[in-house]
Amino acid sequence: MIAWTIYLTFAGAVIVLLLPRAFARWIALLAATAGFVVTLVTFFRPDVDLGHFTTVVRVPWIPALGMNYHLALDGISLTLILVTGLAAISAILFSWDVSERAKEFFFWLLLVVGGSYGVFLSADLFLLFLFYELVIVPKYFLIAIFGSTNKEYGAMKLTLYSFFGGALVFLGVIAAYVAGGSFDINQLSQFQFPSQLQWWAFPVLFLGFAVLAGIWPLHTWAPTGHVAAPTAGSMLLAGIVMKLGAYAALRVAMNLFPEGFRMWRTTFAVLAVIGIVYAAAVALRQRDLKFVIGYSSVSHMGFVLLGLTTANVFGVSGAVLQMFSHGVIGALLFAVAGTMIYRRTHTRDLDALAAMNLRRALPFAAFTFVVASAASMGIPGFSGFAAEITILIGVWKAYPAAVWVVGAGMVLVAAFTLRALKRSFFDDGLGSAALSAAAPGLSAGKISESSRDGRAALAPITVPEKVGAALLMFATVAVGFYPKILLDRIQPAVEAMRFLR
Amino acid sequence: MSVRPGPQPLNLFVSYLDLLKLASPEAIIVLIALAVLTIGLTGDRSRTFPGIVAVVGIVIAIWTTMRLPQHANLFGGMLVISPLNSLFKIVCLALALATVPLAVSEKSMRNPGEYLAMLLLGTVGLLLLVGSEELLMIFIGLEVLGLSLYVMAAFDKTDARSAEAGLKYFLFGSTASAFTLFGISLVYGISGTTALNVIGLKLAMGSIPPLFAVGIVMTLIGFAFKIAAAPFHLWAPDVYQGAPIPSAAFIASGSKVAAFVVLGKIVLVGFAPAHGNAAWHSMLPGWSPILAALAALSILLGNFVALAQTNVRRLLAYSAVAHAGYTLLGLVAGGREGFSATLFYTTIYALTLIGAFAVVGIVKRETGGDDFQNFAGLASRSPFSAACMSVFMLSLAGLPPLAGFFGKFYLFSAAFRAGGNHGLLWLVVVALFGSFVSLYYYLNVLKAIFVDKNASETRHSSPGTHRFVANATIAVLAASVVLLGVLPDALAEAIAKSVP
Amino acid sequence: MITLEHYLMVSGMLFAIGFAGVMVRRNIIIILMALELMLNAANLSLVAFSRFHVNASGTPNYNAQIFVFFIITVAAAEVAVGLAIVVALFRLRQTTNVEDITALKF
Amino acid sequence: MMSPFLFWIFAILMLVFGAAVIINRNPVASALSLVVSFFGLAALFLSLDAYFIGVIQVLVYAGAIMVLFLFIIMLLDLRAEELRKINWIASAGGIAVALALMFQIFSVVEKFPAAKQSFPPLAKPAPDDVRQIGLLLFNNYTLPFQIIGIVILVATVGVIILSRRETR
Repeated sequence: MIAWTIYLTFAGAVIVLLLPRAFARWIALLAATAGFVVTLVTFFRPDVDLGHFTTVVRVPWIPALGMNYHLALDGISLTLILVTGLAAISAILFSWDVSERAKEFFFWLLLVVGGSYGVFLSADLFLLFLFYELVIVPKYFLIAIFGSTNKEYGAMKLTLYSFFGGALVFLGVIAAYVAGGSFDINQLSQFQFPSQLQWWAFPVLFLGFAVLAGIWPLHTWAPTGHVAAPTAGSMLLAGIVMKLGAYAALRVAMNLFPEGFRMWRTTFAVLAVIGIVYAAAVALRQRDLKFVIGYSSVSHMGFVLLGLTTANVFGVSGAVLQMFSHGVIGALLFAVAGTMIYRRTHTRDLDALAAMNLRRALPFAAFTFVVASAASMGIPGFSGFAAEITILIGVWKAYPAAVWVVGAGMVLVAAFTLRALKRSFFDDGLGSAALSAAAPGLSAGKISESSRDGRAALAPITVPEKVGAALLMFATVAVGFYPKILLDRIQPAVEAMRFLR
Repeated sequence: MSVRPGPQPLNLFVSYLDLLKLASPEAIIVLIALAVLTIGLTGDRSRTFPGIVAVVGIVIAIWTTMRLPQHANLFGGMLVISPLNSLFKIVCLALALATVPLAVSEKSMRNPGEYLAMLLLGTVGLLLLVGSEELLMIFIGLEVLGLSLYVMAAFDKTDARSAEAGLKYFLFGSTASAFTLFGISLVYGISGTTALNVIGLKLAMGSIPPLFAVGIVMTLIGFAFKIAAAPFHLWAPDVYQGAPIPSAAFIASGSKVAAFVVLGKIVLVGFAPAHGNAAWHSMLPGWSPILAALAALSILLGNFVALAQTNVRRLLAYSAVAHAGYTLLGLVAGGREGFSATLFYTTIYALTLIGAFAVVGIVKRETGGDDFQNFAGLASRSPFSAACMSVFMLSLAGLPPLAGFFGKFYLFSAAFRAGGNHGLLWLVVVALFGSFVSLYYYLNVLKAIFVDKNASETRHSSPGTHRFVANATIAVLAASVVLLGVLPDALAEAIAKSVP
Repeated sequence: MITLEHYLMVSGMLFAIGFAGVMVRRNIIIILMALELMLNAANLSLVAFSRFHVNASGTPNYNAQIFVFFIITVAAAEVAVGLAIVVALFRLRQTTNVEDITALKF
Repeated sequence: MMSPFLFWIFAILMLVFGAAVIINRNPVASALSLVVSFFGLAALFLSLDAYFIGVIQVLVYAGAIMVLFLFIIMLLDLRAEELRKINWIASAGGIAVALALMFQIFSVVEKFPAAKQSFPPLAKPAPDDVRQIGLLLFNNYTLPFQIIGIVILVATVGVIILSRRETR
């Protein structure tokens, strides 16, 4: 049944192309909602075995080379499918006003979503890789056609990074296939690969996937990509695409090559810690709101990678929970920055925003941003807290020293988040004088102009935006208060993985 | 080594009727070529009629190829009928079939009858090459093919670039064939025969003298030229850019497929004992390290030079060099799996490239050029061509769910598996790196199509029927690229089964 | 005593002369002639090998001579096509020098 | 077999005039050198008891191909090339590559011991090779013999297509 998430989304993509433009957004919303409903139904069905990667569909596909169309489900993939559905629906709601080339827009968007469902559900290595690569090109078009600041550069950079990671993954997949003689992930995860192969294949595979998860120092696509993308694009990038990398690293790299994982995990843990602190520090110095959020994404994904490298139940479960949590929070933050603020004020410059007194003009946006920031900082009661505390418990067991460094990183996260929050919504206009002194010329002129007539004419937040934001806020609060609902499903699946045994 | 029993006049008598039966596809194509030529001579300059005759003839030839016996071997390998050869005769005929509509819809093409006749005679060359396992026939097949392609490349006499393309192709081609010929003479000299399987047997019996090694290298040069592997690719950019579009498409597709089939048979059957080893730590002299070096050089050079191109046809030419490199990987890997992978890849590559050239043809007719700027805004002018072009480009880049993706996977996994203890890993890494680089320039084409604003005005629009013919061809090719990506099993298994 | 070795060396020299001509000369017609030299080098070695591989019945191996027969025919066809291309190009460009052909560059 | 003296005469004749082909500035002189070179080659064929091939060589090359070359040279009215600046580096490079190729061939021929023996004797010196070749041609080589027809067809049609003036 869960397989229908893929079919419905792709069917939606095709129908979007076939029907007239006026229907595009409705079809897209319908497809995304249908997928989400399917996920919810599966989520609450008691008879689904989420402790193991249980086969859903299995059809011979390319028997000559032993490839199957093989989908399977466990708690980890279900969690990620859930966040995919959430992010997809809200991304469509936040693109409700896309009018130029709307059919194409929703087509590419649904392809990204459908491909992501495919990655999360694939139990065949080749199929997983196929879906994984399938997501690359739609992202490019989504950004290059519909994006904003420096869109072609950002799109190309993101695509090349993804494809570079893809090439590494390609090598790893071939190695696993040739050595293991199968594409079935469950079978391969029982196979004893020679140590020498694991020694080089694990880092190749892990790094290849982690590029998409924004691992330091291969993270630089993320901020530029996020900034260049249209709102829905950034929401999908932060909400789903970065999770693809982390998920596949867990499902494939760590699961198939446990020995290689043990050899290399400290190295990757160090990279993850550097990523957390470095990205947070850089975020503190950004003036563009989207860059702040983009770097915060890298920082949060650093937690995911760090959680994965702990190799214990807490760390890995926390990492999966963090994937969910960041998917929701990241999407929310980009929604606020991209649609609620930028679409209306035409600037994302923190100093310019400070002059606009947006708290009064856009109260709903302010409220949403407060919630999102709180969740992002890891304040108890939101999903971010639940996830990060679980990860930290795991890290404490594996790398006690790292906890202190990461703790400092969390302070930085809080610092830049508060700074962004204050500058964008809660600055009472005193900054504008300082700004025009600091940044004279074009930008200042433009800013003051737009803020002058902007204050009067800022369009109110529309209903689709409110619905989308509410959906995401509900998710983060719900999981924040009752993380057990996810953890109960994640933990058994994590415990079933080989590297823990 | 002095006195050896050479082949005497065979007592085996083959009647002309039997010969005609077994060579019926070739015979039919020759007849159709003559028919088309005659139609062209009657002075009727209509394009459609000769086109229809050619299409019908090719379809009949495909049908007769299917009805050939399973196995036959005439004159010690000169005409061999086997599942593999029949399959690739069909592939070559299908490629010719796909090229015919391009020629028919090409507006600048005067005398379509003559052009189609040359195309069909070139196809006979393809069939002879594919169907032969003997060096003399391979040489003659190469010449039939080569001569028709030289004429096809120089066909447009109103355009100096076409004549220059023809000249360049001719000069490089005949130099390469002189090398091949000298190589064949040495191979014959050492082994005393020109039949591939006998050469293989003779070589397996004794040690391989260095003179034979030189013979192998010189023979391979001719094929390296045909498949445009670096450093024998210098003709490719000019021919791809200067020749009439259907000629370029045919040179890039049909001649490449046939060359790979024959090259595979030569190295894997005839020169099998001189395989050598291309593995990183255990290089052994033989043809496989030579092909490996050609492959690596082609991949790197082709991809990097392609980055700098601003003309789509030149870009396709350099990318063709790179793809020749990828395709060689399968031969270097050797064995059934490697050869099957090579054959699969070259087939889908040929389909993709004809499609790409067809789109280039449309753009050139409508905007008068084939630079990037002529492609700008194609998505809004003609969403259909734009969508198909993106299918072709992304398949070349090797992205799913298109045929190129599976093809590369097949090739690279075959190469990875071969050469004990993953010795060909270095080559796979080079190929992966190359295909990573290639994404950039393929995306640049798509960027021009989808993102850039419509700079060039539409100058001409082709007459309705021609436009329809071209679009239908493109649609069929794009559909097959997608289908072979989603369900590659149909072709992959047919090839795997037929490779001996 | 003259052996196969001598013939092969002479053939190799002829081939090298032809190849040098193809690479050094810029006049297309002379390049075509140099190509003929290369083809004939192959012919010479084939005929020498034919005399070298004597059949059991004491005759030269005529297969190689037949190969040469075919090569001579093919070479004639090739020259004809090559010269036709030269003529077509000459009509457009008034030159037979490859250096003057610059519309398409590397 | 021919005496070594005659072999060297004809071999040197062939090579020297072969070199003259590529050295001459005047295409007509090159073409005539080519004829002489091919006469030398034909003599070498005779020395190898290949009488039929020797005759064919003279007939086709001196008779047909050479006339074709001369015809085109006259048609295009090519005179001796004016003295262009010779690109010495490119020329030296080309000659170096050709020399390297030649020495490569020499060295591998050296390492082929069977070639150092004298040619095996023939059963009967009387040349009946025309008959032998004819028999083979119509038995074993029927197929390529037919295909050669296609080669000539391609060449004929192609040459007509290419050399006809385009009527606008």
